[in-house]
Amino acid sequence: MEIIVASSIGVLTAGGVYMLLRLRTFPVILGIALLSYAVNVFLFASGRLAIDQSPILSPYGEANYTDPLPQALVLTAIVISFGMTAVLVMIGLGAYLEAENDRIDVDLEEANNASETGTRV
Amino acid sequence: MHWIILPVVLPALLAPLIGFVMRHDITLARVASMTGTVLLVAIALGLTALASDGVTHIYRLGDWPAPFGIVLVLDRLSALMVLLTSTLALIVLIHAIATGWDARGRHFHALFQFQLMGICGAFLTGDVFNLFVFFEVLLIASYGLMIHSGGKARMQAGLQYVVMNLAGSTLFLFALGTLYAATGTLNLADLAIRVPEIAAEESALVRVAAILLMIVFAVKAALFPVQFWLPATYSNAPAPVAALFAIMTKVGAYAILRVHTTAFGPGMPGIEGLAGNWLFPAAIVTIAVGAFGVLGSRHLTPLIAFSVVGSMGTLLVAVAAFSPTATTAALYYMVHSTFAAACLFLIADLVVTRRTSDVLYPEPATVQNGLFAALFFAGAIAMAGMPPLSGFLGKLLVLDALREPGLIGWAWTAILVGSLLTIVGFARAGSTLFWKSTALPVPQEDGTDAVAAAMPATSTQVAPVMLSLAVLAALAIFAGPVSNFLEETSAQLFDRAGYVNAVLGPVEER
Amino acid sequence: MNFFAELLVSLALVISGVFGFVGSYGLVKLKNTLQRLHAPTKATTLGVGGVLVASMIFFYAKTGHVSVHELLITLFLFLTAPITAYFIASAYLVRNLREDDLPKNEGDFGWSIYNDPPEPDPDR
Amino acid sequence: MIEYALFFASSCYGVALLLDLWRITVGPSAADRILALDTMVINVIALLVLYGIWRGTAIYFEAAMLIAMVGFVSTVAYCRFLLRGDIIE
Amino acid sequence: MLPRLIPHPLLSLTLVLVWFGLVNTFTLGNLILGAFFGIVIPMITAAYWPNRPTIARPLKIAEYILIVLWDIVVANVQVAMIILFKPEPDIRSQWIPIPLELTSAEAITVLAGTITMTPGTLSATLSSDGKAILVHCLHTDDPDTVREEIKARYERRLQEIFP
Amino acid sequence: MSLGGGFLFLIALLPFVGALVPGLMIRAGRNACAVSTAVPTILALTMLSILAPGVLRGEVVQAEIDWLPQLGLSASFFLDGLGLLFAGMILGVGLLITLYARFYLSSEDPMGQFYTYLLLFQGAMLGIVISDNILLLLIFWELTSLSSFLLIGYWKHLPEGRQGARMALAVTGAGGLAMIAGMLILGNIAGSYNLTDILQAGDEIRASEWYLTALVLILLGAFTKSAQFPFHFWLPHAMAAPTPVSAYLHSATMVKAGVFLMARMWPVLAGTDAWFYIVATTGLVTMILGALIALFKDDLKALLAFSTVSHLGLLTMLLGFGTQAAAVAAVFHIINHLTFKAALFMTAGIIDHETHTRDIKRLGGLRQLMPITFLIGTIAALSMAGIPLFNGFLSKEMMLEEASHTDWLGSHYAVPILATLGALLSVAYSFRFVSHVFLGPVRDDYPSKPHDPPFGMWAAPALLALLVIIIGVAPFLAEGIVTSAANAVTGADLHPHLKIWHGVTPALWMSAIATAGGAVLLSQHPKLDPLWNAAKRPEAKVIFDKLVAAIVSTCRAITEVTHNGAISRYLAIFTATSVVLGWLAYASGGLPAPTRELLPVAPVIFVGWIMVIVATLSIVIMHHHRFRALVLIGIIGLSISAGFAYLSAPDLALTQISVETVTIMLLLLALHFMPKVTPKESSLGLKLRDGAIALAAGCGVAALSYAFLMRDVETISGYHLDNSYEGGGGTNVVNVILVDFRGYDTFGEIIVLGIAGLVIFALMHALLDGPAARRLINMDYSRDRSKDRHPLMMVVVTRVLMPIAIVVGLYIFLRGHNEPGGGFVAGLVIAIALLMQYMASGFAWTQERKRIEYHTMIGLGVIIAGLTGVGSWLAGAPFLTSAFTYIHLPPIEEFELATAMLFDLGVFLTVLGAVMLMLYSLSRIARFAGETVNVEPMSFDPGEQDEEKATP
Ligand code: NA
Ligand code: NA
Repeated sequence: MEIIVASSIGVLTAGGVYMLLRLRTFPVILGIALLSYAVNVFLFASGRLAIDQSPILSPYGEANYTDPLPQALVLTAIVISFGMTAVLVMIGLGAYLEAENDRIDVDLEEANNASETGTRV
Repeated sequence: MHWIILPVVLPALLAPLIGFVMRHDITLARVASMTGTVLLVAIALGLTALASDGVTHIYRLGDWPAPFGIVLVLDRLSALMVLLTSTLALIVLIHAIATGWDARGRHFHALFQFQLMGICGAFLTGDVFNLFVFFEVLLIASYGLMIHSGGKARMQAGLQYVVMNLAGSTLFLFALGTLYAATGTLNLADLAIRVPEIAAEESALVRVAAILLMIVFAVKAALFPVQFWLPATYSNAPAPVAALFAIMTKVGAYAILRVHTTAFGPGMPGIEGLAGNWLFPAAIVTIAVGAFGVLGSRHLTPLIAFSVVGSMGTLLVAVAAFSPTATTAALYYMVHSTFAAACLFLIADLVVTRRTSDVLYPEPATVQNGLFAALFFAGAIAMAGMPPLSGFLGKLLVLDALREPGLIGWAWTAILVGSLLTIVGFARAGSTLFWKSTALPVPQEDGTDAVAAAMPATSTQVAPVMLSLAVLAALAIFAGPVSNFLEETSAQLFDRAGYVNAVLGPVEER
Repeated sequence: MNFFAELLVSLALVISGVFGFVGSYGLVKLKNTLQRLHAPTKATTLGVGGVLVASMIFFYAKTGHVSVHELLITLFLFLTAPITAYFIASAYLVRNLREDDLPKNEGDFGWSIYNDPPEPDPDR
Repeated sequence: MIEYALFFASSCYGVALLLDLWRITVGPSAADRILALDTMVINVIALLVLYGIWRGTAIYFEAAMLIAMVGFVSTVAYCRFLLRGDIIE
Repeated sequence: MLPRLIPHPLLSLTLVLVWFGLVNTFTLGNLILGAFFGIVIPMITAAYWPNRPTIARPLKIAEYILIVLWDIVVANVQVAMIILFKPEPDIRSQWIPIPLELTSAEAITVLAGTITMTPGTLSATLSSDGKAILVHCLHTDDPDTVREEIKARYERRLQEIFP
Repeated sequence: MSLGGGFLFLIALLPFVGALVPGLMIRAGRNACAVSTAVPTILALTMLSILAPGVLRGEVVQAEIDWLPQLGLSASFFLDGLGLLFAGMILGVGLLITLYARFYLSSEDPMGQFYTYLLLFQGAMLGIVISDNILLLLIFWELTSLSSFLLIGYWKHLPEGRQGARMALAVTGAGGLAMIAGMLILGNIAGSYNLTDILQAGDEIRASEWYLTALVLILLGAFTKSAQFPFHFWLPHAMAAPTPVSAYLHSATMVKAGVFLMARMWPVLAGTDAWFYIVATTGLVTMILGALIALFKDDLKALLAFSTVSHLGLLTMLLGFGTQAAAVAAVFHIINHLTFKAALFMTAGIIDHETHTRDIKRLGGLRQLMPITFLIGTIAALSMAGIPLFNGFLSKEMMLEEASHTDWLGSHYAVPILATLGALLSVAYSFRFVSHVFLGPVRDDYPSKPHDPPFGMWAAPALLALLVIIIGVAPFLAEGIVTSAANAVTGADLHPHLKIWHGVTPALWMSAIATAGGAVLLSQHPKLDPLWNAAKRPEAKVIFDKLVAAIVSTCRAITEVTHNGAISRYLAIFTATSVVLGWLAYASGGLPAPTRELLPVAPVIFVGWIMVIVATLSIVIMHHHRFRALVLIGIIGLSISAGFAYLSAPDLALTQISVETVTIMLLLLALHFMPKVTPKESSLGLKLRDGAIALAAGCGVAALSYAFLMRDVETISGYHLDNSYEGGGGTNVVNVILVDFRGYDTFGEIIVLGIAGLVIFALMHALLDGPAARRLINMDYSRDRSKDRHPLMMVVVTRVLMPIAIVVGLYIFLRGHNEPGGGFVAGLVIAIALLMQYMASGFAWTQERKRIEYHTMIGLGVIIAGLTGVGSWLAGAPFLTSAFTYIHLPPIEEFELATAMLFDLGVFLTVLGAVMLMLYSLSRIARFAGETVNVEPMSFDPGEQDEEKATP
């Protein structure tokens, strides 16, 4: 199981990073999404793995429970990354509508020439 | 005894009111926002007074004992940072209102307050995951402020800023996961106990966590090689926001200071020499990057942004020494560079809004050319570290603190040559903007020319600049008492045992 | 748990498994999209249905009191499955077929995907 | 006996998932991919209930129900995107 | 008064049952809570369900449900056979347009749903005036029988339920 | 502190305080302005003269205030002979310049500014000469650079002025920075930054291994300031400044700061070979070079500038000799040079002012037209030439005397000969100044007809000329100050006697040769001049400008190549850095032995694993089809939430799946406006680079997680499990952690969501108010859309489904504290329920039926959560302290009430509000883009049509 989880995290991270390094906004957003999957599972895994030991206290006395703390942390992380992704999506859309293309790299030469009004100092 | 939480709760409750109740009435929002900020300054002063007794004050949220619940920790350092934040915020807010920046888009004041909440929260927390949460709060608020009032360039820069920081936040989570997996705790004080217990030969995980956290903070602090995002962001942000961002880089520096002295401090077998080894050379290069940028910029605001990068380099060179003396210097320089940067961005705003662009190219002299020239000159010498303002003293303190033969060569050369390039860069920019322009004919008052139509700056618009310059001057004049406080601050920072006892209680009670 | 209950549960499970498999197998075997659209209804109806029945019997036999919340899922699936199918079909029709690929409707209006609805009377 | 039945059923659904996966990746039409994903959701629901039976707990029931619900919503959303572009016009 | 308090009695009933399904235990407290939701939620969402479909002869509903369930089981088996054992080329799919007598939106929905849920047939789309339904049949040799069966077996009953 | 000390502070302070005045006084007129400038100077002078007698008796006035003890920087001043001499010069000449400038500046010039700068400079200069703390000295040193920058650039509109100012700042600034380093080293060796302490530590310093470094760095500062070769080139360009500035800064004071510093540090640094060879040689070279260039300059001020360079060289050389006699000579020459050179500058200024030219070639014969000016100029020039009876002669004699017995690398003749040559050249250009400007026939082609200026303008130079003669004939008058200054420099107790006649010494011969030779050389000037001008020489300014330009363009290139706006590259660097550093950190540590067994893997889990991997790879491969990628993302979300459920994290399963759905909704909504395909534009190389980085990152993270998955660690969460029920009143420990143990995190988290809502709303408005709006309107959906906008079936089913979904949401909310669920998931479920309604009948239609204020909902949520936290203050407990109780009112079974649930309600409202506000913003944009609002819930309702028919 550990190998399954670790390798899944690895694959998600690799995919996420690759997409993160693309040149258009949308793939980058996908990359961020993949990365947040990866990091959520990673954070969750930091509490080690357990099967059928949900941290729901059972009314019938003693039972084993998995580490609840990382789960709480992941929940917080999920919510936050949701808010972040939402903002990212909107800003990406905004940048696209303003610039009429969804390139994520800005060509500074272009920008400079646009604002040129004369020779340099 | 609820003082400590106030810097978080006050804006946290005020912001929703502004954003959701007063969102149709800018005047009301301004009054509320201003009142809140003034109150925040007052609270910060109170906290500083409270902290200056040298005791590390603890606030247990939810009344849960550390390390199981989250605790706020108020010591001199956090008090200082909160005070710094609130003062800067007040100055910036006046500018934003006086220039009408706040009315050029929606929800400026709500986001502004949320931003303050996030920053204060980050400075006060004693829990690394909570630090992450408040990083996110201040970041998402900063995204909103960054793209305030929109526009192509700003939106694109904003997008890059968001993406960069999302990557950073992801790394933050990876680091925290590793840290929890390695130590089983999130509380700084608890870490300060557990990390030293980790033997060097079993330290791989905690080492990774430490270095990854360092990188995360380095992104915020604009340290080479993760500083590339800063110039475009700062130079495209609305002026008051850029000025407020002067504190954002300091959040990174603060986090490095706090976490890498308390949790991964010097003298722990597990992470021996990990932080400094990378931080120092990186900081040196950062100085160079900043200086080159200042001299090489074609535009005014990027020039200032690069000077910010350079100042972060100088600051982090001092931090990298991880010694009380150097930290004192670093803190002094931190306070100085925050106001210097803010001051310059605010001046730039006054100037650029009266020009057709911020290209460093002479345009006919605007109204109040002399005044702006004087202000710019003052801001520039502060930033470049020339007397009489605090920059020079800060620079001397840093240079003086780095006496190890190993450091002197690189650090001194970088800092001194860096400030020479910076001086020359600012001189060239200033003489182009304010002197060369006087040689050009003043355009006719036909209203068509933006420059001709430019209104003179009102006293309230100039006030924030004056204020920040006054702070810089005061910082220089009262350098003695100030660095007394800072000396005690860094002493307290390096007293790990004191911190741990304050948070977790004395050893026998644990 | 008595043998009879176990038998029922196992039976239900096996049936469910078979139909679950058939659903996806059809998805692979059948050659055009509309045919494939028929397959998953198996998984939805008898597949999940079987599992839920099994679950109900199992928990009744185990704890002794009736568990009805499985019915909720059934209700849910029965309400949604037709809509899902309808939408997927429409999506396919819009993207891959033209109206004249379809049989003509005897009524005075064409199929809704390709034709605007009749104007509601202005006085309403 | 139930163990075997459970094993059989879950294996069936496991294979089913793989078949769905194949259909999603090869398509060819967008409708096929959506259909396959929807089927996947159904299969996962079944698997969760099976898991609940195996573990003799009802804890996974909410998950199953919620997945059924959001599965429907997202399928409709995908289709509406193909049909109208704007999913909540 | 009552109609405004309980715009859709059947819906309210369903919600109460749903609540019991959720809590999965029958207690007085849950009954009260369920009833509360059963009344309040339809009131809040009433705006989204403006008209009130009239339902005659509730018993017919039970009958209809049973018939459909039975058909589902039977048809499932038939279709499973086709999928598993019929060689691909022999499968002859058909489009079957079915003109409708039903007029109420709810009734049409139920019919279309039934057609889809009973495997082998699939309601693909309606005519733009909602007076005909286009059914896709996985495998049949004479579409007319299918059409007749659907109209006789389901539509007639639905006409009785939703006059 | 003594009265004298108080005076010292005032002397240092007065100019700075006074600097504020002229700017204000200018409104009161030019005279008032000048007077207000003179006042502080006069006051300072009086105080100085009060202190003078004591100092001349050899006392040292001291004053100290702590400033920055941590650094060893204190505001401490001291006044000894050297300080007195320079302070006197600075204040005295300052006063004369103030007077002179009053008449020199034209009415267009902003006089207030000028005097302000002047006083600033005066203050800085004074500070240098009376500082008793080298850090303080550094501060004043840099201040002179800054204020001279302002003074040189005073005529902003003239390019020469701006460039000259920048050049001076760059050169002297660079020197200053080098000096900072040198001084810090010095202080570290001496263990104090106090000058008096350092002066005691001479032997220690000279012995230190850092001595040479410090020496070189400090000399860099001194040489640049005093325009020593090869840093001499900035001075002539600084002459673009108004003549009063040149006279003050570039002859009398600032350029002597370097000399002063060398004199100051003489007891500490001098006396070594390093000192002798560096300083004396530099001085000698500068002296000759400056004089040579001066001889061929046609611009009066340039001539004087280079003569100044030459004389500074002379002074440097004398100090470099390192002998006490030489020091005395240096001190004496400082005074003399001051008098005649300032006078000469003012004369040049007068000529310029009267004839409107400074070009010697256009002058001549002014003797008749401006007799007074002629007289003053001639006296000063002869003194500069070193003609007997003028003070210049005396110090020059002493110089030649010293030179005559100084060996250089073992040679007896090098220094004497070169010194004589220098003197010779200086005679030549001095005579040239007189003859080519004043003598000869009167011309009729002066740009303006000259005549003697008003008294006010020639008063100052006249006074100086008088001094020249007085000292020249009665040198013993200057003995007092020279002695005390010399003693201050050498730290010895000397009693030099300044006499006109020393008898026939080698020096006398040398100066005789110099004078004669000079005269001869001048007679050859007309022949030599063309040759000189023809000769190729490196033009310092050109080199400097080229250098600066090169540096600037290099910096610009570096900056613009590295910060080229390619965030993709920034991110690549960021990721690579993280991977590399992470790996290095990992490799440099070790791992304990594994403590855990691998958990068994059920086959279905394996299937899930395949699903994740295949989906991820497919996304990477076919992400160019954006919609396809979105469908594929669905698989991952599904598998991961199933995985969470399997691995005992039901809460995570619920949250993950619902968040994933809403996220996909947002992505679909955004994709609607964006291109549907990503162009294939990244090169193979780029793909490989990114692939490599991605692979490394993936492997790293996988290895890392595997490393800790196999090893147990003792965590703090046992406490949470133990106290969740008793302390937190909940059995769902995760939820109790969220709303109680770490409720503060959740508080921050919902604020993040609230802000997200705000940001998106604000952004939507920014877009719709900007140019983006136009593009939106022009957006067309010509591609085949279904005409069936709101399918009947969907609408009908939603009518039942949405209420059910709402009930489910409420259920999940209510049970969250004890079973999987909670405010956040509940909020999302309700949001999804509403989404169903929106997708059925459209957002606008739904909104019109029932308007929900999402802003208010968010605000309410945050405030409820916040107030719940604050509420605990009433109980005297910290923020977010929870309370709960079990209520039992028959016949209903017992149930729990907890403040945590109130907090969770805040969470619930915020989440719901935020999501809805996001959807609202997006649909606003869509409607802006031309979507119409439907009046009917469904495309077409046959039933309603029939009712129409039924009721006519
Ligand atoms: Na959460
Ligand atoms: Na929550």
